[in-house]
Order: sequence, then structure tokens, then C-alpha cells
Amino acid sequence: MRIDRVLAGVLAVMPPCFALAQQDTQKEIERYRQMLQESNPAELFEARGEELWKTRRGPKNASLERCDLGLGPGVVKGAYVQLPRYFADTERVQDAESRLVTCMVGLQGFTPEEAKRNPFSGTGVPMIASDPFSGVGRRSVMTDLVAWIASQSRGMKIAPPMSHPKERLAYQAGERLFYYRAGPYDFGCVTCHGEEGKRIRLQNLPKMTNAKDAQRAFGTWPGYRVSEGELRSMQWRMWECIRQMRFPELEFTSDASIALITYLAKKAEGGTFDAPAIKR
Amino acid sequence: MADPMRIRANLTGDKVEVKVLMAHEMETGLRKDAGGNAIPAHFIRNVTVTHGGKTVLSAQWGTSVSRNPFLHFRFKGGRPGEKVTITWMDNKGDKRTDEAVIAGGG
Amino acid sequence: MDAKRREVLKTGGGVLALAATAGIFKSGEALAQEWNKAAFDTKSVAETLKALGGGASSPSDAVEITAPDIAENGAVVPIAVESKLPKTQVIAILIEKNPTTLSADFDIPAGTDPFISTRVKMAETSNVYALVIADGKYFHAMKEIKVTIGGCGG
Amino acid sequence: MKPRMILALALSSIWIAGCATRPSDSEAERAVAEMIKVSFRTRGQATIDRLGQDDAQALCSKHAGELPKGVSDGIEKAQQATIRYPNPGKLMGDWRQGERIAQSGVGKQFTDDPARPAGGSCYNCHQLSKNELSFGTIGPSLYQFGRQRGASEAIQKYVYAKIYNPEASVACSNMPRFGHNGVLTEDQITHLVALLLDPDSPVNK
Repeated sequence: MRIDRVLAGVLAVMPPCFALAQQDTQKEIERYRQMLQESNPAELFEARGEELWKTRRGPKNASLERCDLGLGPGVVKGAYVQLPRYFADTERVQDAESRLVTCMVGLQGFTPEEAKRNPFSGTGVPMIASDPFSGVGRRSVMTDLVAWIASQSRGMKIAPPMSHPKERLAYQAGERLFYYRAGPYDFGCVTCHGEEGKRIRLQNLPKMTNAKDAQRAFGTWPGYRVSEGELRSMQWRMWECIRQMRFPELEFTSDASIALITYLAKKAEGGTFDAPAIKR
Repeated sequence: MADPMRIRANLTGDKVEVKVLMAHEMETGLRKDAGGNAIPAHFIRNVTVTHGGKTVLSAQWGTSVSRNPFLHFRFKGGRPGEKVTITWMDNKGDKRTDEAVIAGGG
Repeated sequence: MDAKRREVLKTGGGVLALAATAGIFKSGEALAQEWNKAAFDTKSVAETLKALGGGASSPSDAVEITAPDIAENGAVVPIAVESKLPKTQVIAILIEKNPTTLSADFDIPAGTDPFISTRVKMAETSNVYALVIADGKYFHAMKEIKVTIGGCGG
Repeated sequence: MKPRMILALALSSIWIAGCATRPSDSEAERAVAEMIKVSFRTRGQATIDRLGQDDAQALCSKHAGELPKGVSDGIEKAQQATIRYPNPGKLMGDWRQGERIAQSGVGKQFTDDPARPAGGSCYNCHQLSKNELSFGTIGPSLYQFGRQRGASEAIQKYVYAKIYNPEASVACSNMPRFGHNGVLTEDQITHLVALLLDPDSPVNK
């Protein structure tokens, strides 16, 4: 991206005392983030998810214990870090959430609409005018399950498979979507995630084409968002970015969402997975 | 029914270090929904922690304790294998009690 | 803290009334589920202090607040309070500019460290007070915590 | 929305064509076009036609990261022609209103009330007033912007144009074309001009 030649000069003349104040702000924000690490309410969601995995539900009164997340029926350990991947039974590349939809439909007998009905906790519909993503305690089975499944890959290396042509196609499509600019604000993912060391307000932005940034970003979703008091999944992260880009609504588990996640997972390859994390 | 708490109780030196997470909305009563209607306050008001029949901490909370509350404190006199019992009660009268076994030593 | 003790403290406030509380404090178990509505409705530090039975409180270096100078989000502000004052009975957290001032109030029985760590909501940048009752006297520490605007919204 | 909307996607690829193990460029392009059709839905004011691109958006997507000089010159020239200035003498509004607009990040999201005016989201990317610690760094700092440049009519026009359509001076700028895309009104932009240039504005303190 080109630097604005006319305005760039301003940076050079900032008084030094101010530069110091900014450093202090950054340092204190870091300290705040450090203090949050002491305890992560994501645990509460993980515990519910583990319970839900074993609970018989749906018209078929079945649990999800035989759900195949890519490593064989019922194997949860390490599954999340090897997603998205191609599944022969659905002939699709799927991420954790879309695979859970498949299992809820196939094993438990829900309709796809039922399985997707309440994808994000608290937010089936925006409940709070001033704070649209902070619902009033609407639980999401999907979110709870994903929290637990992700937690079972903690400490493992991010390793999305790329051997199937459809996996590579999803990656390539995701890359194109990443650079796709549209809408009334001319935004694309690249607007915020194309340069190193940038911020929105005080939030640091990962540069997704940089392995270290991508590893840290991908490796910390799902995350418990303290600002919302909710656990947020990678599907939600995509949905929310797309909303803020002023695009129409990204459909839950849609091909575009999975393509973007595939692109990010591949960029983050080799990083250590450390989610569900706790975030601002 | 309210969700279980996540309680960690570890003996460190001669003190039991207790860390607890509670699943609760802690709704302030000051927020409005999309239709402009106030969302009623819903929050934990009382927390009691006991060990061996003795109260080791009791608290009263207002609406400004964060959602999914976290609490960390230390008390003397607990041994590994003994239980710490925590009860919370909210303004609607909902209650939840959970126990944790004191771990470790060291 | 039980309501009866507060009532005593409120009406008295002097040495005599404080002495009388010692006995009631021990029998607090039965009243453990009491909730001091009057205190939680207060809208200033002075009112809260009064509602908690204190006439005045002295600043003390023996009360320490551990919290960030700047909170990235006001919905969750980690705050720890430690008192080095002997016979610490109560630790309360007050947030001056919140719609209601008193956030939390902890009874510290003998044998429990005069230390509390929790997370509170802050509506805006504000002074945060840790109020400690030790041996019947009121002490406090104060710290300003800045709350920043996060995200793209606002 | 845009006068020249093109729905066909023309995106570049960094992959070497002809590599047998990878899907071809055209295959990936077809996949993206199909995904865009099936993966989004209209919600509130964020209608599905927002995914269509005008020439500038399509070219910036296509040449992301490596914009050839000829293309950027072409975009800037075309975008310059879009700028509509207010009447002379009306370029500077009220910096106080400007500060509120700069602070507000709402507008055009499907969760926003379309009846409410959009904000400028300025602090999301720029430092402006010294008092606001929470500012982004995607754009350059604008602190003391007017103090260094004065507030001549030429500068006012420059700032107005920059907010109205930043791509007129920098093709594929990260900054939205606030005026051209109808996000901010003429009045709102003049308030932002004042925020940057008025000697009394906190930006210049």
C-alpha cells in the first residue's frame, strides 16, 4: 500500500514528550492484557461444550461422540489444528463449525437450519442497540462445542492439510477474497491486515501475510471477548470483520467464510495453537 | 439451572489459593435492548466460601462486577483433599453451590 | 458484611458503637445472605462510606491497589486489593464515576488473607477506591484508571 | 451505488500458471465469483449489490500490493473528476461537530440505523486531538495538521478533497471515499476540515 506522501511528514515533527506518552499507553495496555491472562472465562464455555458433545440430543437422540472432525469418528484431540480440510462424505472443504453442522444433521437428525440457527452466543439477533454483539445470555450450542473442540488442540502446531485439490482451491479463493475491495467504504480484509504494526484505535492488527502475525491471530481464536462477555469463534471473527467492512452479511459456514479461514490457517501453518484465548 | 463454577483451590505454603470463575450475566439493569426496553438487572449479590464448616470469605456484590465473575483470594488452615464450598445467590433468588478439592501442596 | 452490623455502624460511628460490633460480627453466619441495598444504591464515595458505616476514612499506604493504569475495555477491569493493616475486616471496591459507586464488598474473617482480586466494570475513566475497615477504623487507597474506547464502533 | 459497477471479477494471481498441482487461476476466479454469489445475504441496509465493484475497487483488488504506475495514474485522474466542492467560503465548518464525527465509527453497517448520520471513523486510523489516547495508526498522525499548514483556501480545498475522495490523490488508498461514496455529507466534511485546520481545534493545540 502506498504511503500518503503529503501527510507522512507530520509524523516526523511530533514532540518527543508525546511519543513517550504513547509508549506508556502501549505499555499499560500490554499490562492490562497480561493481567487478564490470569483467568479465562472461556473455561466455562469449554466445560459446557464437553458436556454437550456427550449429550444425546435431536430427533435421533444421539450424542456427537461419533462425529468425524477429520481424524476419524470421535477423535477430537488435535482435530481443530488440522481444519479446514476436505471431507469426502460431503465433498466439501469444511471448518470446525461446518463439520459440526454435518454431524448434528447426520448423527442427531437436526435439519441444517436447526443446526445453524444460533451460531454465535448472545447474538442470534442484535439485542442491544448500542452494543449489538452483546446479547443477553443467549447460549449457543455451536459456540460451546467449538470452544471445547478448539481447547483439545491447545499447544499443538497449526497444520491444515493442503493435499486435496479442493483444499488448495479454497486457499486460493480465500486469498482472492482477502484482497477483494468493495462496498461504501472501499474496504477489503487487506485494508486492515495488509501492513505490519498497525492499529485500529488501540487494537493491534495482524498482518495476515506475515507468518508470525497470522500464527498469533489464528492461534488465539476462538477467544473470550471481555468487551462482550462472550466466547467468539473463528466463524464469528469472519462474520464480524465482514460486517465492519460494510459488506452484506456473511452466511454462517458459507464457502466464502471457509475459504477465508483456509487461507488464514495456511498462513498460520507451524504456529502453536493457544485457544480459546482471552481478548479485549 | 445455572452452570457450574470453575474452582481451583491449591495449597501454596500454608495458604490455600482459591480462584473461581462463575457463569453469570451480571446484567446491570441499565442497558436497553434493540426495542429500547430496559433489560432487567440480573446479578450475583452474595458469595459465600466455606471450608470445614467455617466461612472463609463472604461477599456482597453490585451490578458492576464483570460478567462471568472472577474471584481470587487466600486462606489459612486448609489441607490437600479437603473441600472448599462456594455458593452464590443472585437478585432473582437463583443459587448455585459447587465444591472443589484442595490440591497439591508445594 | 451483615446488615445488622452496618446498621450499628451507621447509627453510631463512634468508638462505643464500633466496640459493639465485634460480637455481632462473629454471629454473622445466619445473616450471610443479607444484601446492603442502601450501600449499593449510593452514587458517590462519601455516600458509600456513610452507608458502610464510616464517618471519615484516612488514606493509607498500607492499602494497595493493583490494577492497570489504562484498561483497554471498561467491561473487564482487573483489580486486586491488599491490606497490610492488622485486623482487616472488610475490603470494598468503589468506582467514583460509575452509575452506582459501590462495586463489591468482602468480609475477611480471621485466617483469610486481607487480599482480594476480582474484575469490575467501569463506565468511564474514574478514580477507584479500595476501602478497608481494620480494627473498626476506615482507611482507603485511590487509583485513577483510564478506560479507552475500543474497536471500530462508538 | 456506484455508477460503473462491474459484477465480473477480475482478480490477479500470484501463482505461477500451469503448475499442475494447483487449481488454475481461472478455476480459482470462478470459485470466488460463485462464492460471492452464494455466501452473502442482504441484511438491513447492507444489500447484496454492495459486493459489486466499481472500476477503482476492481483495479485495486486486481493489483493489490503491486500497483503499476499507469493504473494508479488512471485511477487518480478518474477519481479527481468526481470531486464536488461546496460553495467558496463554505469549506470550513465547526470543529466541535467535526470532533464528534471523527470519534464516531458507526454508519453503513447492517447493524446501524440508516436514519442516523454516519460517523467518519477518523480516530480508528488517525491520531487527531492530543487528548484522545485511543487512536489507530493505519493512516498518518494528523495531530497539529493545521498548525503546520495554516488554513488558506488552498489547504481547505485540499483537505476537503482528501476526505471527499482520497483516491483522487492516492490510488487504492486505505481511506474510504467518504464524499464520493455518500458516507458523509458535504456539511459533515466541512466540519472535519475545521477539525483539522481551525486554530482553535484540539488537533492544533
